[in-house]
Amino acid sequence: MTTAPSAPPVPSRALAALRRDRGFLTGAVIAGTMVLVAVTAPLLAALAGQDYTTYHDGLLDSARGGVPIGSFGGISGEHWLGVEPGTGRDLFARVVYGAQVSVGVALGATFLEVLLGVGFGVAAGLGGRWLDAGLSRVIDLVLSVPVLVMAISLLAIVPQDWPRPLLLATVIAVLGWGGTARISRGETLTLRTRDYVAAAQVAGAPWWRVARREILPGLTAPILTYAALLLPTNMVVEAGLSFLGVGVRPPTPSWGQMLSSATTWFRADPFYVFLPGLLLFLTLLSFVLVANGLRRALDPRQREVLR
Amino acid sequence: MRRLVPIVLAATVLLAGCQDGGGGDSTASNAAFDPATCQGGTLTVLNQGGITHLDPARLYTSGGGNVPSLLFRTLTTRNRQPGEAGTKPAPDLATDLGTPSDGAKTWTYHLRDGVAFEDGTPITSADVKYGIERSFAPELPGGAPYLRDWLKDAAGYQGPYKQPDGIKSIETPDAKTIVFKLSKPEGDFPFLATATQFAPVPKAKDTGTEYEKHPISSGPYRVESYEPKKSLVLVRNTHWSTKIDELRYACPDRIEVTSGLDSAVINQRLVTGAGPDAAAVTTDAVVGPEQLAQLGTGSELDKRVTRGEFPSTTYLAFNTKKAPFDNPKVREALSYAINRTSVVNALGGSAVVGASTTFLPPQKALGHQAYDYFPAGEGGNPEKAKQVLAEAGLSNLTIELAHQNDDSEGVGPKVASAIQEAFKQAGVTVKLTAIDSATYRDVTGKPATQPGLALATWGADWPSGGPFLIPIFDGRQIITAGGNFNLAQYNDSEVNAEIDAINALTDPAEAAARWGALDAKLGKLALVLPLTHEKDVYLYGKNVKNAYADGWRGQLDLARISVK
Amino acid sequence: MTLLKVDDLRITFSDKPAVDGLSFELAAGGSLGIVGESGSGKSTAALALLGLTSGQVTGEIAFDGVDLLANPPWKEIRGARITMVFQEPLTALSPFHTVGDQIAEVYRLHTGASRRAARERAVEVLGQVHIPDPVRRAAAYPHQFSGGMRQRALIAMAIACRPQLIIADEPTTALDVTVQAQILDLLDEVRATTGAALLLISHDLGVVAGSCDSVIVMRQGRAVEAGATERVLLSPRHDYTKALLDAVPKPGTRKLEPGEPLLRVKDVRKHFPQPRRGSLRKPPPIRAVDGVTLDVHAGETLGIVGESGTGKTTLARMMVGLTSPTSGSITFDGVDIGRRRGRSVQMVFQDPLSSLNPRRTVGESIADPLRLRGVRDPRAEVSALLERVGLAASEYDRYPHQLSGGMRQRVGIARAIAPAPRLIVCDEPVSSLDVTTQAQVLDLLEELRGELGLSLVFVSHDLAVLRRIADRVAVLKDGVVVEIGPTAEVYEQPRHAYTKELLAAVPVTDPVAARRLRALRSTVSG
Amino acid sequence: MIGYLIRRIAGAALVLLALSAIVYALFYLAPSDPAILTCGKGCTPERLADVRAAMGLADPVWTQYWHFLEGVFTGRDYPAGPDVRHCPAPCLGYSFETDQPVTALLLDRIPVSFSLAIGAEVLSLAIGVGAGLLSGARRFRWLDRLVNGLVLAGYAVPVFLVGLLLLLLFCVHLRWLPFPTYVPFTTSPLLWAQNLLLPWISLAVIQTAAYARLTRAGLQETLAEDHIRTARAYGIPERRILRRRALRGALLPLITLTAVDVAAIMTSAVLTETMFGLPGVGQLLVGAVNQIDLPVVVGVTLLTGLIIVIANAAADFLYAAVDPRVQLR
Repeated sequence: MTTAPSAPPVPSRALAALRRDRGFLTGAVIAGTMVLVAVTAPLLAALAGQDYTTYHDGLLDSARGGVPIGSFGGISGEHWLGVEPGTGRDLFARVVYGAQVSVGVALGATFLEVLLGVGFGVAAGLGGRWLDAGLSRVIDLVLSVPVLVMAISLLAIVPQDWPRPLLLATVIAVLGWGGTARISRGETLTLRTRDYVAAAQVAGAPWWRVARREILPGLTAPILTYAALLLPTNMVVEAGLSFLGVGVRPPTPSWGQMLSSATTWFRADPFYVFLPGLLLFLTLLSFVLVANGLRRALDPRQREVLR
Repeated sequence: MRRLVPIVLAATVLLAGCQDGGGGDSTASNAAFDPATCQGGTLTVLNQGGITHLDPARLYTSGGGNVPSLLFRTLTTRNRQPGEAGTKPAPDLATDLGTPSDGAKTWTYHLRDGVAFEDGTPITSADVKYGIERSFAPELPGGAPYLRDWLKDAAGYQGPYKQPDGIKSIETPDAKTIVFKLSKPEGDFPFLATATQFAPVPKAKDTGTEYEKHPISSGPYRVESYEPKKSLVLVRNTHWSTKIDELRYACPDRIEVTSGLDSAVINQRLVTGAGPDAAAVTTDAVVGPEQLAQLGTGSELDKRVTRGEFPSTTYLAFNTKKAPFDNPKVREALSYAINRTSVVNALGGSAVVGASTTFLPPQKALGHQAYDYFPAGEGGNPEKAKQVLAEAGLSNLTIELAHQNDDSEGVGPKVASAIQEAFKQAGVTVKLTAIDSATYRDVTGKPATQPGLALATWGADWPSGGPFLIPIFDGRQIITAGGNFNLAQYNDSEVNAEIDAINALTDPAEAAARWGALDAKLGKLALVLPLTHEKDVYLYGKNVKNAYADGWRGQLDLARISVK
Repeated sequence: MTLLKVDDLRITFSDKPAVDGLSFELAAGGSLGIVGESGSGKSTAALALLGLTSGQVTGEIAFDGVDLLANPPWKEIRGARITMVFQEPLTALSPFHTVGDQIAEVYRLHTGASRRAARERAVEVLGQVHIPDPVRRAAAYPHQFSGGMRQRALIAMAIACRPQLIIADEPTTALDVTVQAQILDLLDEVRATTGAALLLISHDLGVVAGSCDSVIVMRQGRAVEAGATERVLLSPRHDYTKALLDAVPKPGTRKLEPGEPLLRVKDVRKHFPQPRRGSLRKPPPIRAVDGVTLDVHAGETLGIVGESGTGKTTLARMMVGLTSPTSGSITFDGVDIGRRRGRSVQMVFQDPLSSLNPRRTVGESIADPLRLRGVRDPRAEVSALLERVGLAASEYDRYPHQLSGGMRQRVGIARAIAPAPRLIVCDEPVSSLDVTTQAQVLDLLEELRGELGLSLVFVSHDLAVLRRIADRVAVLKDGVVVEIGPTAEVYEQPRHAYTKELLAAVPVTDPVAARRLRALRSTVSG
Repeated sequence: MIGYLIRRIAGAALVLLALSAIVYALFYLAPSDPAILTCGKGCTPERLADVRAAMGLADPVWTQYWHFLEGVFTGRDYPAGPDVRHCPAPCLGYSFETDQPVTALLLDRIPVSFSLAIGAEVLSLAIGVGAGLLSGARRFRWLDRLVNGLVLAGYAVPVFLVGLLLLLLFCVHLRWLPFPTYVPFTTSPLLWAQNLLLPWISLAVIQTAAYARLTRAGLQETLAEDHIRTARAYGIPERRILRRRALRGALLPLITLTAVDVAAIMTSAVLTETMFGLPGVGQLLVGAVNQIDLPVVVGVTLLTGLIIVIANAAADFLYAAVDPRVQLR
């Protein structure tokens, strides 16, 4: 993971490389759009003249279990992506708001994970033998926690009225910062052996200055790379949790939750599976592309796939 | 994707009663059926929720349950007929429905001759008494609560393990006779006697919590292997014969129950009917949109479906002790505003639920009387609601609606959001508060913690108005310590008196009429807001014969179908 | 008769010439040295002889009558008739197979001998290269060998098939002086015993001097001078050769006038606890520095010499307070060094690249110590410093990787003098530089010392360098100072055996002296 | 070596202890009360108290936790109607819901999750490594691209999405395969495989690509190393170099990964198992969580934790076994 000593500063070379990377660019565009969609969800919904809560019983065939009337899940002028079976709520609105949850939670979780991970990692790396030993144990513990298993248990027992998306992000982060911490620690340990750290110390720089000026810049590349891959991973986790029914609370829509309810409709209304599935796939793919590009640009030495 | 249904509900949801003589549907495959020659073959049962405890003391069933009643014979049992006839109890181990005396406060039963356990030892009245006593033991919780308050001073009884000398109010003068002494008149006792708590348990074979591993059978089958919530295999009990039991046909030689399956998968398998699935049925997986899409289209599937109804109502419970629901105007307004169509859709569409304006489900046995005092029509009447609120001087009202955090019991987020949306039309803002399904009844059942407005569902343990209305409207049933079902916390001496009066009646028909009248009377007060009643549509395999929904529970009765 | 004839060899990588018209001959059993600084194309040429270069090759290479450019039967040549000894002994051997197996594999491949025979041969050649207990060692993995032994193993592999030509590409660069001497001797011996010709490639004139009959001096892919070793090294004709020879450090001429002790090191020890392996018992700690006492006087340059693992770096780091001693005291002006951090004592590091933060401009790196001393806008000062160390002020905004090794080291020095220290500890400041650059940097340090009245502690493995720059020298071995005294004394009449061994091992450019030393070595090392 | 083992085991034990403690704490901070569930409909307060006592929920948390630990190490006795039943160590208690010993429940489910993991692993290794080697040895360009593409896709498809689509295709539309229901290997290997095929594929999709990429990268890196150059210089034929030297280096990182992945699958199989209705550990957990079935939840968490710990240890040992340079310390 270490960046070659001959590695030039991150910005200049990396940007150049990224500009040439077609995969990255496509990914970036899609990802960007998704984020934009997430941010402007209310606007878009308003634009479509729909919201994600209003029921349209008229558009459903109640006798047949409430499948949308008409082909492709009842696509029409006012319902651009049709309506949700069983409720008749506008799918376009739900999908864009779903993006808000998926993207938002993933971003939030990743941010927290990096915060925690780097914090602990650097502390362990710079701290003395005992601090390091202690923190390393903690990191080991976190790493040996079965994330999904714990997440399910946790989410099932916390009071239902807590702000769900925030909660999701926190839980995912609290269970998932181990990797980041381990990497940060390793990096810090190698970086602190570099002579320029010694030089700074000889010049009389206090530890926090060393950390800020000499260590953290060295961490940016590997951490950025890692975080970029954490993002889609977290998104999958969120979707999975919603899929298992411990995710966001209705009527708030989420792609994972749509997919799970879709399982009962896949024959009667295939379009309902197809839609969130495709979106989730596209978004994830785009994020992975971005991450991949970043990795190639930031540390060419490290080839192996991050898990 | 929460598949596990809490025990309580396992009882209520599994049950179903029949309205339109489900037998009609099955005539096609039924033609060649003859109870005398139906024996043979293996029946496969595909279920979502499995049996958690195969112990007669812990099972909460109505009419003896479906699978359980293949193992456990009770004093009385359901009459295993389609339609109206099926809603009546019939003698099982006992020679008759019981002899009431002392104004229905004492019930006497005599065991029929020749009945024996799977090991051949004859069944005595002492075995029945012991079985009931076991159900009082804290180590074996979960069973129906009625006996605890019906039997004379038995409430404090701790079960035979702690108090071996047993319950005084059950007497067994001889090996064939058993007498129950009640604290107040109970005309419905023959109905209650169908519960599995009335199944005999040989004291010698009782191993406490281990007993469920191999309960001693008194029915046509015995347990070959049993894994809780996973699988149960039943084989013939050689000490049982049609000579000592006319109600059960027991056609299949072997019955294999598989649980923990997804309802979509179950129905898909029944439709496909590959291999053993051809001789398969389900007792708890109501058809989903997948199949509904094909039903009624004249497809082959139409011949393989039973339609029944189990008396159960999903409703909004007002806490009339809490503002703003202490104000009848508010309750009426909401009753106008409700959009039952979206609720119906949320619960799976008009094929599997019906809109209800009455608390009693539309079934004769319950004495149902139609009424609709606050007509909301198909999609609700927000205008009228607004108007009523305005009269009451209330505008932009904000209320909280408590519901379960999953939909397995039909009182979850789906329905809640549908209601939230409907009330929004009437200018009422609804905040949803999801409560973990595991503790939902705890929270709502304690007046101290009970929310102002809560989604609730109520199913009768036997097809009679009593168990449907008493726990909900009898003021003396308000249990402040928890486990309360009178969520309206309505206490009216007049109503209480009427309840006692009806309870004393031993003629079901007469009682039914008066229950209906009582319901219609209470309806005016808008103490509850009825939403829907359950309809049950079940598929069954190609080779299944004599499949019809029995009148009591609305499912095909495993004791009567054949796969030969 | 000639074994190898190279004529007008040109190798180009995407039409950038690496070797540009190289011609030479090598007689059977003869020995030829190719000398040049990094990038002179010497290694490329060597690889070309085995057809292992990916570049465009033209010209002629005739080996024992075979044209090596008209894809010859490589199978019979590679590893059989021409063998190669590589620079990095660790990575040059497969980590997954035992040394014996690797040698045996090669032997079997070319001779088709039986497994047993091959194993025996492997043991035999290992013995031949003086690996103790060859039978057991043959079953060991490369990582279980020391650097020197690995190189011996590689040589054993090289002679296994009794080749006609052995190519040694920088065979001793990664090794300590004494080991280097041993390996060179071994190559010499091998050549004598097996009668194989030797093509020795090195950046160090001293290395070739003792081992080769004739020498080629290469520069930018061309042979600037060639001839018999004596002639080339004693009376060079080409300026570049002269330059190279001058660059080789000469004994210093400064007179030493000792000032009062500035830095006092009193019985200092540093022990590193070893990680538990296997058993639960704690293994004894590594005694990196084990009781060193010495003074650094004002205005003097103290040289500390020692081979790798003698604890000289640890000592240096303790002198600037980077690591605190396990026991003993280090005082500067009577004040404990730990409390003087950041003032009056500075350090210059070995690898100028790793000592500069790759993500910050060199200017920033130099400015740091100034900022720490409260200078608001150090830019002006930094520019001055840059110019002082012979760099353009405009270098301020460039990043380390954009500079050459020499320039980087100058930056390192600039940073060291920035806080106006009184003592600078230099840890191997020139060992990663080419000879010519080395010389320039040494000059710079000399000037600065005089000008700023600095004292220097100069840690190095290179006796020649120290002889040139140091007033006094301390010889370090296993964390202990075995000998300390004025440079001249130590070099002329060494007292300690180890010092003698070291001195004997120093490669000298005078071929005659080189031979004398080799003789001497055989006596020293018994 | 022994020392290493001891320290390793001690560390693992510590981690598991912490895990169980955390889970315990969490579930007692939770507002829900398992007793009410067990007690059932129409449960009076007195009876509730009795039930709670019978379930051992009356004691304070730490006492309960202590009893739990006792059970794990020494086993413990439970009151059960007339007689007491002894639960031998390692005893994880009895499920609140089904009254079965948790250990039995787990043992009953492990085969399912294990079959799931192993199958998927074998599948993805076989395909992944194969493809990786081919593309790494620069045999086919197009394969290179394909692998690259698949890796990205692999990251982007959540298991349950693949699963859903596979179900749709093979079980609903084509009807080539039955709806997966677990058949023990011992009953019928064929049916076992047939039923698990879809779950395997849906899990493998992600890993195959990753492995392919990892293998290729490893191969290319090793081929660039010095000792390969040496081998060439000594005239050892390419194929032999590839077989005897490069492969070893290339597959090293995979070893560690595989062990860890098996654990990862087993512990994250919740989704797959729910998706395909396989009665594995994951499904057990989901159910238990809904029922506040504490003993089971603790049991599953510990089991999964244990698996991960073991896997990591296994990985290290394997690595040390394959690479002579590595020493366990």
